[in-house]
Amino acid sequence: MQDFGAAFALAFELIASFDADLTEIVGLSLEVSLAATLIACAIGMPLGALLAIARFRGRGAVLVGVNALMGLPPVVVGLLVYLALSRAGPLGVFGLLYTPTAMIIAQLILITPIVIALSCQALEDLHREYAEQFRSLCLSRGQVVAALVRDGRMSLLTVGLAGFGRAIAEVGAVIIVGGNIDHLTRVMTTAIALETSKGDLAMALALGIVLLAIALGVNGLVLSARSVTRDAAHA
Amino acid sequence: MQDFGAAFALAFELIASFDADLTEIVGLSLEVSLAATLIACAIGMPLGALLAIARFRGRGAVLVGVNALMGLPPVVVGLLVYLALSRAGPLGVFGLLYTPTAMIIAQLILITPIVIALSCQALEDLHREYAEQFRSLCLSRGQVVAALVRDGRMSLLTVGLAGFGRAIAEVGAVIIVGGNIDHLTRVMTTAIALETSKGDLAMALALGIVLLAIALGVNGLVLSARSVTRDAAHA
Amino acid sequence: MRDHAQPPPAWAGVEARAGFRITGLRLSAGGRALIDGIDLAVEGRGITVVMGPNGAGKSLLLKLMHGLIAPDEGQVLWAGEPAGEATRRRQALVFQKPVLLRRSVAQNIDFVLATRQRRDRTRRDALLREVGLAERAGQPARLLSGGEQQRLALARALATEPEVMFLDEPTASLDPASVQAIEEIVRAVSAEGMKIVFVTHDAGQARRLADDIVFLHRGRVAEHTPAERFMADPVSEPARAYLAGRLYL
Amino acid sequence: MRDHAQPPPAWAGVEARAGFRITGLRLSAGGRALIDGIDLAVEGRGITVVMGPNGAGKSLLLKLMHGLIAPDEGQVLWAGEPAGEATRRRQALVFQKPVLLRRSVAQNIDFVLATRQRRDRTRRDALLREVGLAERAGQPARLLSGGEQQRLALARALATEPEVMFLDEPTASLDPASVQAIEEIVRAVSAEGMKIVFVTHDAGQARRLADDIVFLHRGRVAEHTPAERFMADPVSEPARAYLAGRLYL
Amino acid sequence: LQSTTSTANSGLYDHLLPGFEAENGITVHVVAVGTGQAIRNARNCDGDVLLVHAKATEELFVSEGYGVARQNVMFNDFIVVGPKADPAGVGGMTDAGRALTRIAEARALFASRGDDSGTHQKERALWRQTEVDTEAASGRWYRETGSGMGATLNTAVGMGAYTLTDRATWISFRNKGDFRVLVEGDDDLFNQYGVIQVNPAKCPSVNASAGKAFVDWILSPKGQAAIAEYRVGGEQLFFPNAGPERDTGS
Ligand SMILES: Nc1ncnc2c1ncn2[C@@H]1O[C@H](COP(=O)(O)OP(=O)(O)OP(=O)(O)O)[C@@H](O)[C@H]1O
Ligand SMILES: Nc1ncnc2c1ncn2[C@@H]1O[C@H](COP(=O)(O)OP(=O)(O)OP(=O)(O)O)[C@@H](O)[C@H]1O
Ligand SMILES: [Mg+2]
Ligand SMILES: [Mg+2]
Repeated sequence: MQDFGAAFALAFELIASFDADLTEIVGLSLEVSLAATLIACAIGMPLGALLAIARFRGRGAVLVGVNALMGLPPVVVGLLVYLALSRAGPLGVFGLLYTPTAMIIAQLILITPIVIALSCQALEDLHREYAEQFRSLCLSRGQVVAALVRDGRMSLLTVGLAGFGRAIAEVGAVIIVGGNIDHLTRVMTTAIALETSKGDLAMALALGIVLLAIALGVNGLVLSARSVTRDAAHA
Repeated sequence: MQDFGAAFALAFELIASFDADLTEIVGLSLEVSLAATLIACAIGMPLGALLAIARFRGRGAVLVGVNALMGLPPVVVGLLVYLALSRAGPLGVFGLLYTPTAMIIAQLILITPIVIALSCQALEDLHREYAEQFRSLCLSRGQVVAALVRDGRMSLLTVGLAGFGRAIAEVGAVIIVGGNIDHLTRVMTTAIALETSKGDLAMALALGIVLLAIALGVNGLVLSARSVTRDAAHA
Repeated sequence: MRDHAQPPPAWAGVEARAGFRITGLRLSAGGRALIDGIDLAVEGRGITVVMGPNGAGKSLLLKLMHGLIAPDEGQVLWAGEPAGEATRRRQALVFQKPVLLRRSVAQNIDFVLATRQRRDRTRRDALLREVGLAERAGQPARLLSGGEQQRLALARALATEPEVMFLDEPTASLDPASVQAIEEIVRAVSAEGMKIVFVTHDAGQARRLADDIVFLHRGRVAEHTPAERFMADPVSEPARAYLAGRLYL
Repeated sequence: MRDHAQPPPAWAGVEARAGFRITGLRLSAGGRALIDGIDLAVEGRGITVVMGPNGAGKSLLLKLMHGLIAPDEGQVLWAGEPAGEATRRRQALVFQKPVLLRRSVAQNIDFVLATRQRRDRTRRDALLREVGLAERAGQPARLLSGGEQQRLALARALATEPEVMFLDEPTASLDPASVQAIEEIVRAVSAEGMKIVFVTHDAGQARRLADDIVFLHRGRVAEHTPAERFMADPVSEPARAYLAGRLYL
Repeated sequence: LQSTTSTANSGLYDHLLPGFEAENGITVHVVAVGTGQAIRNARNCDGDVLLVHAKATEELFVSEGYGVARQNVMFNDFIVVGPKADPAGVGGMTDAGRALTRIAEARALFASRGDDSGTHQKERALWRQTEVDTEAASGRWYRETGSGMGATLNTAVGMGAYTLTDRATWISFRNKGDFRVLVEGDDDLFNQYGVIQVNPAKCPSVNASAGKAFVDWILSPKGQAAIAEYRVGGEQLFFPNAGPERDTGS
């Protein structure tokens, strides 16, 4: 299909020409998704570890809940945030709707459950290995969580990347709370959606290729950082 | 905000009334996403295991690639499948566009990388533990992969659920290749998007609640199945 | 586990308070009685050696005494307190299979020192020297040799300065010299008043270390006697058979 | 690792083809020489016991001979073939720390039998009886006691019917009776022609089993002599010190 | 500015706004969504001005006090587009109603927005003139995409279905495939855009002055001229018709 060729040509053109609008959009995409991912990890990884170690009645239910929330539809999250931030909404006074902050909030809600569920899984084995030793040492939950997150950081990297992937690729939520306003809240995915609705598939694909290039860059950086510190992991 | 109350009321009304249209949509959602998830697991988990055990030049690059593909934007996937399946496209002859099959294909492309990356991470520790023993036994790669997937099945459950969550919540791809055609390819997420664009937020939220209820159901089933076989896991 | 607040039962005599008082202890799994009714009183000082065939329940008994696992029936009292978090905090257990953190040798010591708010380089280095791992300080603990790992685990236990130290076959894979060194350490700390509960299959080692010997068989205490007595002529048939190397589970 | 196809080097004499011929073996990690230049010729039959202090390199040497890890320098030839997949397939190694699958005891045996296309209940049960684990067949292998785990690992190795069996301190945490039983098994299979390379810290055991003894010290072969000679009066100072329990790494 | 997608996608604002912003030093943020959603957002006071094309709903919006007043801004027209093959043979027809009937009789695929947008409301109005029961046909030859104009056009092109679109979107649409304009020129296909300033009385939070400035400007000769100037591929997309009721529609 000619679109493919056109798309690639266009993509490289865009990247090469270092188009101002594009860089602006790319910048915002990274800003929003990285912020959301970092916050989600800061919140979700300790919670995931806690879920991996805690043994309480209803733990099963919580696990099911968290896992189910991985299926939270972006559009719904978008709506909830919209209703909360809309000028008529409870938090309307802050006037956050149609700002990058609103987009970060939406993505945060979207990926935090993913980070929790995956962290819990990633740390379960390590916990099973350490548990008796830690109980013998009478460590507090906080101490156990800290130790697990530290020694399990290599596995947690993948978890973080999964969260980032979900965030950077997501469109349903950000387009509702961001509004895809040019020069203000337009990110890669919303731009792609726009080009698609204009029927400019080549441009949409080109942007998609650029987005993937970005994802590749971020993952490359993170994982190479990982392999460097690998040895220190004392696997 | 009045919408919340309205939404919940409406959601229960919908579920209670066992609305015919709704059940049709719910059915299709489950059909498409479950199919995509199962196929993705069948393909992705062995590949993930293989990636966890294989040591070849460029493995790092492959890992980066797979992890990056977790950030594949649904809209882009939708476009690619659209171009491939559209009447003018290479596979146009099969007339798959705007059929559930097309939606399954799109979701499959979307979640398989996720399943691969997460499976690889989930099985890495187990592999590190078994590796020397298996090398001593001179097991073939196939045998190692089989053993890892079998003994690591508990961790892989979460991986599968993550994939399912992504699939069932996804809208960008299915709306392009499915067309959100009433009675034909309309699923929960596309229906939610529609109600949103109509401005009927209460209905959109209600559908969102129903969708979450479904996700809860599926996760509940899977995880309870897990806890039953837990003992057999010989942790 | 019982409520720590409550006073020790009336019958708990003074000497009982000093040491361990175990009554009607039972634990079963998979329909099998692993600990099959143990009553035992262990002094609060000195070295108690636990012997018995593989699968007799030695490791489980240690975990029960340490309050790591809860019995199905019966209870363990230490210094009049039911075994649990409170007692565990003042004890240390070196597992049969050392559990080492995925960190360097030194960091494994630092970690426990930190949990006791006693982080202290010099103390750490002293401990490593004591078990002959000074040169390995920077190396990933998981890559230590079998014997080195056991020694690290011991050093880590010592770092917590416990009142009771449970040692589960701590010299199983040590070379003769290390065995001697560890035995000296054990004697020394015990002389300073630390209670030692020591599991071994080595009769010679038992003879060298033990004040009293507990012989387990099929989850029961076959006999509990002073060391000399035991070595001279064990009263129980299983113990006699064991020492003669005849007892095969 | 060398290409298996190529013919053994000319100098590889007949007796060399039968057993192991190790030349200029070196392995270092973290800037430390772990195996520091080993030349060794080991007979193709009989029981070779490897001794040496903790950290001497015994386990590493076994892995190198088994072709599990590749040396930085030098090579290992077995029956004229460079150690590698091809030779490994005809050998078995029981690790110092048994690696058991997260399955039942029986399934752990079945697994290796299956990989050798020899799945066979009766044979499996026979093996379990041999190591005294028949009653544990259905139990999760990870929940076995330390000694039981070592015995399961041995049974699993025997299941592959290897021509060479490397045993890394296989009786470290066994009770006396089990030790005797295992030693009998080892003698038996060796009598049937299976080559045994056996690591132990127990001089008595070495005396009972060894045809020849390799003594390692700091990654070097301090001496390699027939057992009687070694026990009577070891030539090397380290060995003498070791047996006297004086050598402390 | 809460706007319908058709105007936004056509690129009109990129043409208009720079002039306005330069003149008044006000930056305009365009939120382009379906008419229904746009009005909904405005009801929540999330917007200062509303520019859509669904007269009835707009007047309701105003009568409920959410808007200050509704005024015509500009118009263009709807067209029926379809594949070159034209299975129903409606090419060149000028009576939209008869064309639709013929499509229905031919059981030829027809893609409907199905999203309550201005275009969809118009389409349903057209069907109402025929005896065709689209409800019953839904899912068979009558395909409700429940999507925006662009998405619906993509779908239509993808499956070779007829569809109703506004000319502006069509002209600036890039994925035309082998599609052509088949039906046009019917008075019924008149497409009126209206502008409404969100009522500060109802929504204290709105930026009344800026909103008013925009409304005044776009209705002013200058604004109207700017609209008339906008062309894509030499074609004029929107025809200014500001003023009270010059609505010559139906
Ligand atoms: N969680 C468990 N579930 C089932 N059986 C168990 C469990 N833990 C231990 N066992 C069994 O209980 C018995 C006693 O275990 P224990 O580890 O106390 O033996 P031991 O006396 O320490 O033996 P060894 O000398 O080999 O260390 C063993 O037969 C073991 O298989
Ligand atoms: N991968 C590795 N990286 C760094 N050092 C290692 C590694 N593996 C082993 N070592 C070191 O090499 C030395 C020899 O290890 P090895 O396991 O062969 O000792 P060993 O003779 O088996 O001792 P033991 O009697 O305690 O089993 C040890 O000091 C160990 O710390
Ligand atoms: Mg034990
Ligand atoms: Mg060793």
